[in-house]
Amino acid sequence: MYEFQEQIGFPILTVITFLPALGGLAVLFARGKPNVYKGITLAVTGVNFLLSLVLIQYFDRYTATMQFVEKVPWISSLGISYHMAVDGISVLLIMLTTLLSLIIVPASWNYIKDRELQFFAAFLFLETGLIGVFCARDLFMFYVFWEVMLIPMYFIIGVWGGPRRIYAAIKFFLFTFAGSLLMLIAIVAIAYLARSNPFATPVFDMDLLENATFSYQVQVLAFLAFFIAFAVKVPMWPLHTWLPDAHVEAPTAGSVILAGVMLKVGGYGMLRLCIPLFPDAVVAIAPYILVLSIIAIVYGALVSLVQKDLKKLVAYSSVSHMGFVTAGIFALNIVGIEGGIMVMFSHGLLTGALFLMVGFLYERLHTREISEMGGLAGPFPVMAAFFSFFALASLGLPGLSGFVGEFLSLVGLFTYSKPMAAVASIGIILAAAYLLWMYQRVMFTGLRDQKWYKVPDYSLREIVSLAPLGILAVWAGVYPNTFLQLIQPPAARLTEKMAPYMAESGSVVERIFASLGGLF
Amino acid sequence: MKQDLLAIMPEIMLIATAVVILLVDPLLPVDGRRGLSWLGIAASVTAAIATWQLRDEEYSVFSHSIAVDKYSIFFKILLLVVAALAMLLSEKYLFLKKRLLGDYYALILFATIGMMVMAEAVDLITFFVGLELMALCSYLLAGFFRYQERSVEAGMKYFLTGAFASNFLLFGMAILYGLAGSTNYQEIGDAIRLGPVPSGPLVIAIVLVLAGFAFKVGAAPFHNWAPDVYQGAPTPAAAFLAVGPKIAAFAAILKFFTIMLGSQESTWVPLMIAVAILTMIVGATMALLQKDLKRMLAFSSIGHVGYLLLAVIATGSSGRSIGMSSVLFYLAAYTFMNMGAFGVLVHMTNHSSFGDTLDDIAGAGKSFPWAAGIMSLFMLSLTGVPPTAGFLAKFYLFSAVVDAGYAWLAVVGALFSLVSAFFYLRVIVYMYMRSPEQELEMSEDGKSWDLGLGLGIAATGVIVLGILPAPVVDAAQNAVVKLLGN
Amino acid sequence: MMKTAVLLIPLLPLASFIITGLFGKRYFKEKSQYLSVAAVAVSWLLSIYLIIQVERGEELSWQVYSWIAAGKFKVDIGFLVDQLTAVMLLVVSTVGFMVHVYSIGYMKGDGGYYRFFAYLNLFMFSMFMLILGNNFLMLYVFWEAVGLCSYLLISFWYTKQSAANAGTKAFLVNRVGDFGFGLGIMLIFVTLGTLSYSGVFENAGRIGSGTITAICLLLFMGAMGKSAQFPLHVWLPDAMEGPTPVSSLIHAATMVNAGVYMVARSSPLFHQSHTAMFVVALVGTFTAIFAASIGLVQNDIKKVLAYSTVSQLGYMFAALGVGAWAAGMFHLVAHGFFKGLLFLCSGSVIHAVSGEQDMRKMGGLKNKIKITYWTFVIGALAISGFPGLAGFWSKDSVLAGAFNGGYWYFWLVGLIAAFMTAFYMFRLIFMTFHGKPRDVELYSHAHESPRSMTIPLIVLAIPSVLIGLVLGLPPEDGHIDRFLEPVFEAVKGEAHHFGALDVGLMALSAGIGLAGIFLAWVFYIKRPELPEKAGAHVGVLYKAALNKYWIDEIYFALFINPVRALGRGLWRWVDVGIIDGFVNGSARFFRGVGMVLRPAQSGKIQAYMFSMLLGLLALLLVYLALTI
Amino acid sequence: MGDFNQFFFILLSVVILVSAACVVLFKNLIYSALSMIGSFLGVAGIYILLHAELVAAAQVLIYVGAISVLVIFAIMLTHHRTGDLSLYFHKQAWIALPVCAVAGITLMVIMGSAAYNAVGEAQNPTDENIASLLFNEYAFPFELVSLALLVAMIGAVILAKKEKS
Amino acid sequence: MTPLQEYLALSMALFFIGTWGVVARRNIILVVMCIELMLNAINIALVAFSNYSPIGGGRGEVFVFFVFALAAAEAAIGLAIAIAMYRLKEKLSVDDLDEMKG
Repeated sequence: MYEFQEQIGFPILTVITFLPALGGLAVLFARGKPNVYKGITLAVTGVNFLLSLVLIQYFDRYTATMQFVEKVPWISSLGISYHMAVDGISVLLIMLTTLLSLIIVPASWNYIKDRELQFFAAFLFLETGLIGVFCARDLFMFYVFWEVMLIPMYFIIGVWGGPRRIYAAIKFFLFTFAGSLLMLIAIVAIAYLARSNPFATPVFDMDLLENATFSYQVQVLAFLAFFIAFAVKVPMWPLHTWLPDAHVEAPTAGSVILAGVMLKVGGYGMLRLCIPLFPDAVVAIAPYILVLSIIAIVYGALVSLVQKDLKKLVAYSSVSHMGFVTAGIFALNIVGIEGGIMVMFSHGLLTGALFLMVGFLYERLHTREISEMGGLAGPFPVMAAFFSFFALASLGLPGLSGFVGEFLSLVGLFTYSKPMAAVASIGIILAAAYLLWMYQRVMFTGLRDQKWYKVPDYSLREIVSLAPLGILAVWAGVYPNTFLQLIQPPAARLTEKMAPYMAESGSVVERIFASLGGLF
Repeated sequence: MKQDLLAIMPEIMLIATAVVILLVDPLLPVDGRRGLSWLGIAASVTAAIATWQLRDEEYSVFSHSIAVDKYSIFFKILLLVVAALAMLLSEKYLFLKKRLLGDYYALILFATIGMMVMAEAVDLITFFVGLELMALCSYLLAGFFRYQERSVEAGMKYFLTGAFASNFLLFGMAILYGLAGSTNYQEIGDAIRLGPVPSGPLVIAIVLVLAGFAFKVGAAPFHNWAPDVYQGAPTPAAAFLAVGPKIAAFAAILKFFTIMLGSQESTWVPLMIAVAILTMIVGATMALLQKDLKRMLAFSSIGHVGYLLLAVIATGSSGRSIGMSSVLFYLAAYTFMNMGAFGVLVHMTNHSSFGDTLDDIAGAGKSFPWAAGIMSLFMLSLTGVPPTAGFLAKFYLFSAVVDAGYAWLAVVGALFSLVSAFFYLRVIVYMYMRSPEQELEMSEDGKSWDLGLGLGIAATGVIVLGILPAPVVDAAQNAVVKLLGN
Repeated sequence: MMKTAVLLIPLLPLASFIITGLFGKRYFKEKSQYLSVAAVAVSWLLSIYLIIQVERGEELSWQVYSWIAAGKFKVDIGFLVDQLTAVMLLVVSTVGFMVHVYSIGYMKGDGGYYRFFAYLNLFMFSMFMLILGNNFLMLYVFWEAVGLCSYLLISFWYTKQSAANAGTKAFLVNRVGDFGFGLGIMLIFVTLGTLSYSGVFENAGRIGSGTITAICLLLFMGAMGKSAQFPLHVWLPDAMEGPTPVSSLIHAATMVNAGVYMVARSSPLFHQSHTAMFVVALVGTFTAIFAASIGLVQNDIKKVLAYSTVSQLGYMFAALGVGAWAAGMFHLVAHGFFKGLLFLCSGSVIHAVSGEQDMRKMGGLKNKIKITYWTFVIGALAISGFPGLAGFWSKDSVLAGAFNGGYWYFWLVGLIAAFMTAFYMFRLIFMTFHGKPRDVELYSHAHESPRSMTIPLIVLAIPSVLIGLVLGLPPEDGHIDRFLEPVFEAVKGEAHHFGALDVGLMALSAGIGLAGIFLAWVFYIKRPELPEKAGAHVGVLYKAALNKYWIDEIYFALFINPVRALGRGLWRWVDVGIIDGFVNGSARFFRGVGMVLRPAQSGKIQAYMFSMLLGLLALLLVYLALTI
Repeated sequence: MGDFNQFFFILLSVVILVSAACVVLFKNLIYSALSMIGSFLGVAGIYILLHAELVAAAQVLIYVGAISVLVIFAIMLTHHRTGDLSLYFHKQAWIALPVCAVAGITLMVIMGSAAYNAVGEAQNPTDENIASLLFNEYAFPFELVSLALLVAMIGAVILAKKEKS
Repeated sequence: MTPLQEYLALSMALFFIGTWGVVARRNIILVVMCIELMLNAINIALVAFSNYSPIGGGRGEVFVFFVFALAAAEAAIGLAIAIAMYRLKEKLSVDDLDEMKG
């Protein structure tokens, strides 16, 4: 029952997960000392980032088995254990999380005026939730972390957000919570169905669940429950409408984490749970999901095109980009899956950066209305340079990170279905359209007001916040193998798992309808 | 005889303390009465320890009218915790409202005894006496502030509906007795199982018993009293009334519907499903409309009763132990989060213009940071968000429901949890995301050590049950083993 | 050594880009050109070295590192240097170098001086990588990268609304082409499992006929975008908003040729699909005449040249499409030089008249700016197919290829287009340099450009004159044909012997060119009132050509506005209306249920008791309902 | 004997039910209270028919002697012998009447027609029997009842005692 | 000998008369009285069962004694509430206390 993999000498996953929470507690006790709690936050996120680098360093990237295993019984009478372990996908996303968390600290240094202390504490708790999701190997733990990250984000949007923050926060919470509750029931159901006999304790351990087999009806229903929970987070069309509201109202740092990491947990969940646990159902339902993904890609882009609010535009672009994630993943081949993960990673970097920049812009202009901007490249050349860099990377310019993921995921999709890939590719055209048009309206053409020349351009603090993201974006574009290597073994494992099921996908609608009565 | 007395030692302690309080109270000046709560708390704690000492043996005492086993010990300790928390919350409130009487604590202790008897009874008569003892005390606690119209209204409403519903329950028990010729649960259960029993009267008995219990726990359509009573009753009393009687009633429900009526599940399970669904609908949708926090909490507790009934239903399905133990755990979690939530309202009463409404807590996040923080904790726990007790309770409960084959009921439950999230979150929204219309003022005697301790215990309970629930889960599982042993 | 050269050629401009880009604003300022020009100069020398090596028969195929490896999808960063590459290198490095030099003078005093050079360097890097890459994905990557540079440089003067629009437009139209290109690459990968040139071409024979047509057409879609073929040509004329050196380098001599390069590179694929080949030829020919007809009536000096470019690119595609691969490449090289020259000349003119581009305001400039005038005339003669000059040989080999391939209709259309070309080029010359100055103000201030600008004109005029002789003689078996033979060996048509008929054709095309020049002389020197009359005579056609056949307007009406309307509709109706409506509606629904239940909570205690009674009876009824 | 028993049963039933109906229907509370006493006495008679004399005695003592007196005291204390005519019945009374009638008759039929397997000759538990049950088997609840009565006392005090304030 | 069934029928009838009274009359004292009528109905059933039960003999009667005691306590508290209410509002109609609702 106890298990500890002696890979690095100390339980690094536990440390990396709970260090921020401890920091958060420490912050709460530093009332009235801004420098102390900001310092703590910076130190904790910094250390965590370094730890994630250590993790990658010691990580064996040539195997698909879970590493850094830590396993201790937790609620043993319910079959729940404290079980943490990571594979390449987790490691990559943990690194992204710690990086973005670190970047946010300087970015919010002077941004939050009210109840700053709680803000930083909320952030640290949020980081714990996020990392926990990526580490958990026990379904129960997964769910706990999944929900834990919800609360701080709810507060971040609701307390430090814009004028419609309450609506946005509640919408965010209820959308996510609705999905989670379905997932909770599915978790319980499969945990109890996976028992060897009716008197055994339920099975929450993912390792064991992956070897369990479920009847087709159970698979379909449980898959849908899990999938809806993840689809809300991703967010997939038509479950996406919380996202624009949440982003527009959230403070910059909130948007960055929300777009940068939180959306990724959706994709991560699909990879970690939907596919390995319910291979039969995945094969059957994948076509529908792909259709939804493609709708998301095109739809998000079209809606983005006509947005008037800069942040909303970026938010809708996330819907479009994340469509590539699900499209890649549910193409169910290794290229697509790796592409999907790369899109997640790169979207985390790029959209994070875009939101940061929108925030920086807002701090200067006190508006996000595109119609009130124009010609800003004049007074803010450095900003314009960064803006163009990240906008171009985001529209999938080759050589930068966005391209690799999108292209791989399209190749994967193309392998699955050519017409689908063709339609999805329209999204790439539209991405260029909305991003360039946005860039043009913001940065080009005549300056509205000469007073902006008196406002300073990016400070060193802001450049330092953005630079790592830019560097990684170039890195992932020029030498993506660094990251692809990490995710190749797990992706291969997933496709191997799928392989036996790929052949026997029959008339899907029929099977789904036939199975609906089964569970009840 | 010695064994008998040993087994009821906790009750004896409470009775003795209550009597002491009653005797001492008139002799003390008003200020001196502030310590009386501590007497009651000490008694509760001691009684809880005494109860814990009994855990290793099975006592079936007083000619099998009560059974002191792991099951009743679980409930009794829980009830004593409720009592202690209620007393911790009360002292300051009574002081502020200038009605600091020892009788109040005596009533809480007597009610606790009644509830403990309800939990440990294995005999209809004993149960009924316990029930009435609890009920009488509750009526008085609700109407304790006799100079406040609302309190009297609450007392009146609680009394009339309570007595009315007790009659249902009593009639049902009378018929059960008549059909079986015994008042002992086990014998009644055997008689019904072995039969033959006339089905008409049996069904009437089941319906009457169900209706009576539904009233006691506040399940729809027998719930209407609850919001009015909680709103009108003194806030700490409301906390006590919202939790204690429910725990005791569920303790009895589980015994009634497994030991006695376990063989009749095809009769009562559909009825209870109907009640449970209606209860969840009423609880969630009505709470959405409330502006008064105590009413909101009342409807919320109605909603929680709906979930609990789901677990009872799960128990019915071939008597699965998980259904039963999930009820136990849920009640434990519910205790802390609900009492905590009411406790925060007590705390807010410091603020002179506080009227228990949502508007009154606007901006509490700034003016009462700690209170608002733990209020959020309780609200999240009531919503069922990890890592709180409420989540684990809901998780455990849904496990039971799904395991019993009622996945669709779990989905319905989840739907209403979602709806309920809306009004729980609204509390947080008001506290943190809105600014108050007027600045809050603290009254002179704002600080209260008892209250702080009470809230601290509740908050700790919510967190500990959420993070390290294993001991309580195990206790709940062990508690039900014996009950379902046959 | 070759490897080093291959590495340095692109990396020097890249390094220069990074350094200039990062530090130019603060440190280099007015001296930004030194590093950039030096880097490109070295690249140019190395290119020449490389060409010589290839000439000697050396080739290079080099995998540098594994770029993307995801499952079966493995793509390397690698270089391929062969004859085709060498030909491209020649044009790109030479024109690139010249344009860099030219820019020193042209851009002097501009606020974004450093930025301009940085972008140019970035472009050089991308373009070098594009032609040096050894697989389709690299081609695609740098295809987009040059597109980016084009975007950045078109909207270089970003404060101008029209420049900003043009940049965005260029990128978007290219993206539409890339849409096809990308899908084509995916289809290649899915079919063959590899993307390297060698791998693909070796296995090209295994591809089914339907698939290969699909691949070719998809690839060609990309080429249409980049090389501005109808109907994706719309961006190139607008791209003239960029500084003139950019127009010269990117939008005339190099980047727009990438499409031609791509089709030539993929010749083993195209060769297998007659349909695709025919489509290429058809699109090319049509574009040639279509753009030429627009060029006839444009008044903006750069717009005329832009449409001319589109038209000439059409020629190249026509050549490729009819199987005259080497001819296409020959025309590419020749065109690269003389069109680069023409643009630089036009830049010089614009520089002389302080930024004015409308020919109707010029006239009589030939005395004021002599060097510019003469080099311009050389360029114009070259493009018009004046016998002996570069354009004559290359254009003739294209036409001959079409004729000999049996595509007499393409030949005929090409001939007409050649006539138009000659006409509008000399219309331009006559309007700009001859006659009386129409705007005295402009005229009086006109002045010859600085030496940094005139030297490149002279340098480029040389190949415009000579390169046809060097490369193109004897016709159909010239140096370039022999040089490119290894590349196009597999796709070569039947051997054709140069005969009397060919001489006749050559004479015909020479005559046509001269006729065009003559007609222009008649219209604009001899009888200047004629154009108006003629225009009135064919009113509709004239108007249509002047308005570029309203293609932009059609696109707006057909695509852009509907797409925006669709986006707005989806947002307002689907997102806010339906989805959020459903969400908010369900919240309202539950409140509504509460409102329905609320009367039961009347506060009247006896009502509560009555409802308890009813509840009790309802339970009995439920039981009865369930049992009966 | 049987017929005699039956006769008294019917007589007592009529008394009980009619006086119970009077309790509800009388406008004057005092009349209602008196009807209630009549009903209680009828119930006591039923107990005698059932050979439960001890219960009958207790019925008379507690219900007639204590509770009824308490009720009458309360009526006196509140000086509220008659209410406002319009407030005499609740407006739902006339909906409740058929409901109660139908439900009552249905349940009467069900309860009155079921075959109880335990039915035999009427037993007559002796008073010793009852006493021993009360003080042995039910000793614990018996003790608890005292608490209930204590609570009632406390309740009366805290609710009804006149305080100087 | 009157059969058990008839006693039970009587009990039911009395129970529902009491029930009707509880929901029909507005005076709190009368409501308390009707509740007592309902309890009497239950007592009749208990005693009848007790007498006709061969095995559980006497328990019903014991039960009734408990009901007596508790009924008395209940009545006392009910009337105390009535008095408190009267003192506060000068009214006895239960409908008059409906401040809390909705």
